[in-house]
This record gives sequence, C-alpha cells and structure tokens, in this order.
Amino acid sequence: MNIPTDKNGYLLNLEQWTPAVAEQLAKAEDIRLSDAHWEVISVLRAFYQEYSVSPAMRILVKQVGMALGTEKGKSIYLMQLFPPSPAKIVSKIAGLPRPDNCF
Amino acid sequence: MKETPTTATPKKILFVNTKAPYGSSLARDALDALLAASAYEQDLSVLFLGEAVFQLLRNQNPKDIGMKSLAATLPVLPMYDITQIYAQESALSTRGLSIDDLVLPVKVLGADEIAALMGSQGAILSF
Amino acid sequence: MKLSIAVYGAPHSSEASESAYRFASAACSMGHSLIRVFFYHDGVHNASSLAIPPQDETQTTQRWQALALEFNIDLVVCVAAALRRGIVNTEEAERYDLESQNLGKGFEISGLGQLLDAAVSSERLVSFGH
Amino acid sequence: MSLLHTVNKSPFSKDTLLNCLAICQAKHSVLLIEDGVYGALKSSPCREQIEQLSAMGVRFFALSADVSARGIDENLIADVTLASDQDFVNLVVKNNVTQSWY
Repeated sequence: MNIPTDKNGYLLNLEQWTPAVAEQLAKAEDIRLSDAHWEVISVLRAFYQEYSVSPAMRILVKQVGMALGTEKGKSIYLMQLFPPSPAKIVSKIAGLPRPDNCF
Repeated sequence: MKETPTTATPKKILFVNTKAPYGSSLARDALDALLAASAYEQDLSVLFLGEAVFQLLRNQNPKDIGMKSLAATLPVLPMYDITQIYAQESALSTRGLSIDDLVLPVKVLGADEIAALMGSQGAILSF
Repeated sequence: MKLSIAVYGAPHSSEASESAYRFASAACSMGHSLIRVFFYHDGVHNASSLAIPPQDETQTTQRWQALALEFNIDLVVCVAAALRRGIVNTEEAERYDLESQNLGKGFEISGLGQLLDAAVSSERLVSFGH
Repeated sequence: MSLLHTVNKSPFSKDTLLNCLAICQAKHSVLLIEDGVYGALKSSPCREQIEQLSAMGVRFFALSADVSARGIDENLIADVTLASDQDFVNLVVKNNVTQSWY
C-alpha cells in the first residue's frame, strides 16, 4: 500500500483514509497503534466530522477528557501516545487536514 | 509558534464580523483568526453585524459551492472558551431572522449596546 | 504611541493596501512606533516578490520593504492565508515541494496568532480591508 | 468612550455607511476613506443622518487624498472636514479604538 502524503506525512487526499492507512501513517511516526491510540483517533475524527476543524491541543485534551474520562484527558497521556506534538500527530494519523495554525 | 504572551490583565478584544458567509472568504478568515486568538488568554468577544448574521444561520450546506460550512464550525466557539457572542438586533429583524434560526446562543444587542460594547474594548479586529 | 496595522486587501485590486501604506508612512514620520503590519486574507499578495507593476505604478512590495527597513517594522504574513494564495518562503517551498519561493525580503511568514499578539501588544490597531 | 469609525464604501451602492451611522453616538468620529468619501457629497443618501449626528456631536471627516483623487472637493457637505494622512493617524491615536467598516 502506498498512499501519497506530503513531506510532513499528511495525506494529500483525505478521502483515501482507512484504518489500514492510519496504521501506515502511524508507522511513519514510529507509532504502533494500540486500542489506546484508536480511541483517541476516534474522538478526533468525531470532532472533525461535527465541527469541520482540527482542534488545537488544549481542545483535544478537553475532548478526550470528556469522551474517555479525566484520566486520559491529560496532555501528558496524549504526549506518551502521540509524541512529540499530539495535536499534529493525531490529526495526521486520523486523516485530518494539517492544522492551519501550526507554525 | 511564538510564546503565548501573558499579561497581568487580559485585554478586551472584539472581533467584528460584517460579511455574509460565502461571498467573501473574510467571514471564514475571521473565524480562523478568532480560534487562533483563543490560545492567548485575552478577554475575547465576537459581534455579528449586518450581513454577518447570515453566518449564524442553520442548515448551511455549502458543499456544492466548494466551501466548508461556517455553521458547522461556529458552534465550536464555546469549547474554545469564547462565550461572549453578540448579534445585532436590527440586522436579524430586517432579515426576518430570530435567535431560533441560529446555530449558536447569541446575545442580541441594540444600537446603543453595540456602541457601548465597541467603546469598552482595548482593540477591535474588523472583518 | 505603539501602533499596529492589519491589511486584508491585495495591491492593484482594491485601495486597501494603498490606504494602509499611507497610514503607516504618516504614522512613522510623525514619530509613532509602528510595531507590526500583519498581512492576512488577500493582503498576503503585498508580500509577493514576483509582482511586476509597470514602472509608473505603485511598487507596493518595495515600498513596504523600504518603510520596514527605515523604521524597523515587523512585516508578518499569515501562513495559512499565504499558502492558500501561493505566497511562500524557502522553508515552505521545500516543505511542499514547490518549484520556487516568492516571499519578498523583509517579510516573514508566521501564524495567525501574531494578529492577536499585535492587538495585545499595541496601543492602537487599525484594519484595512475591502 | 471615544470611538473612531472608518468607512470605505460608497453609500450609493452599499449600506456600509448607513450601518455605521446607525450605531454612532456623540463623541464618536467617522472618517470616510476610499470610496467612502462619496458619502460626504451633498447628494449623499446619508446627508440627512450626517447632519443630524453632526449636530449631536459626532464628528465627520473625509480623507483628502481620496476626495481629491475622485474630483469631488467642491461638492461636500459642510459638516465634513477634510483630513490629511497625518490627521488620520491623530484620529486613531486620540480615539480609544477604531472600527473599520468595509
């Protein structure tokens, strides 16, 4: 499987995203997706489906906290799963557009 | 991204929207600027004047004109801790709109209240 | 007084960037400190080094560059608006595999937060749109 | 609190000036720039409102470079004062905030 991405590893065509593509994108980040990763990815994809925007880090933390419990709604937890910059990395793996304001 | 500045007292900054949602992309750009601004821990508020009240209308489906829905993203504002959301009373009434037609709970303001709101700001970003 | 300006209009299509420039130039000559000009929306076209207006028309990009050099002004171009409209520096050109870069010297590409930062750190902010 | 409004659209085609005037109060200043200067014409659809607000203490200005550019120097409402670029800067400095109407 060879899905085209830009140099930073974001999908060029978001419609090509599938769970298998996510595995590939994660591998490029040296991340092996476990259930813990997947539940965060689901939260993010649901957020994007509803609001059409990739959330900033602190919003992601809040959303994860609301959906998966306060234990997981912590930046340190997300940092362990998706280092080094969870908002960017989860967006990438979840097949969302690159966050607009990451610069 | 540069360090988020921390000031002792947050500055009151008002985002003023005046454009309808899709004819000008300034409407979208104003929303993006507002979301980015929320990271800076200032005292933010947003006002929809004139044509901009159309941004708040429910049931927008701009897929066929190749745009992203503003109505879909606007409800995210409270999550970004932006809760001072205002709309111009006369702009709504002349367009036959009521607050039930809107995707967000807004506070409706008359002319005097708008003048007071603008006058009390430390800065206004006009879109 | 510390001032900042936001420019939302492209040169040669609306008067916004001309008005902004005249305001900026007047403010600087009066001794005010213009700390930042933030180019957003169509305003990012002000930063294009590839625009060649006829010699008897306003050389917008050069004028901003000269003013910024003389009075030490931040010329900041919003990255998101710039990428959408094809204004890129070397770094972005590399990142997206583009053939060339076209960001004028003296301009810098940065995040949208810099607009809010300008509003916070200046005593007055004026917007020029169309 | 003092407030400066700038307006850059002609009232002959847009309601931008009208919307601005609707929320103007004593101590506010209105600066007409770009096509907004057509609002200062004696034939302006907003003339009556400008004269009324002016009597209430709203101050009106038109950017002289834009007025001259359009050849309308001789036909302006008496309540509208011509402003140089320096005057524009001073208006921004003197007023607490500026709302720009496009």
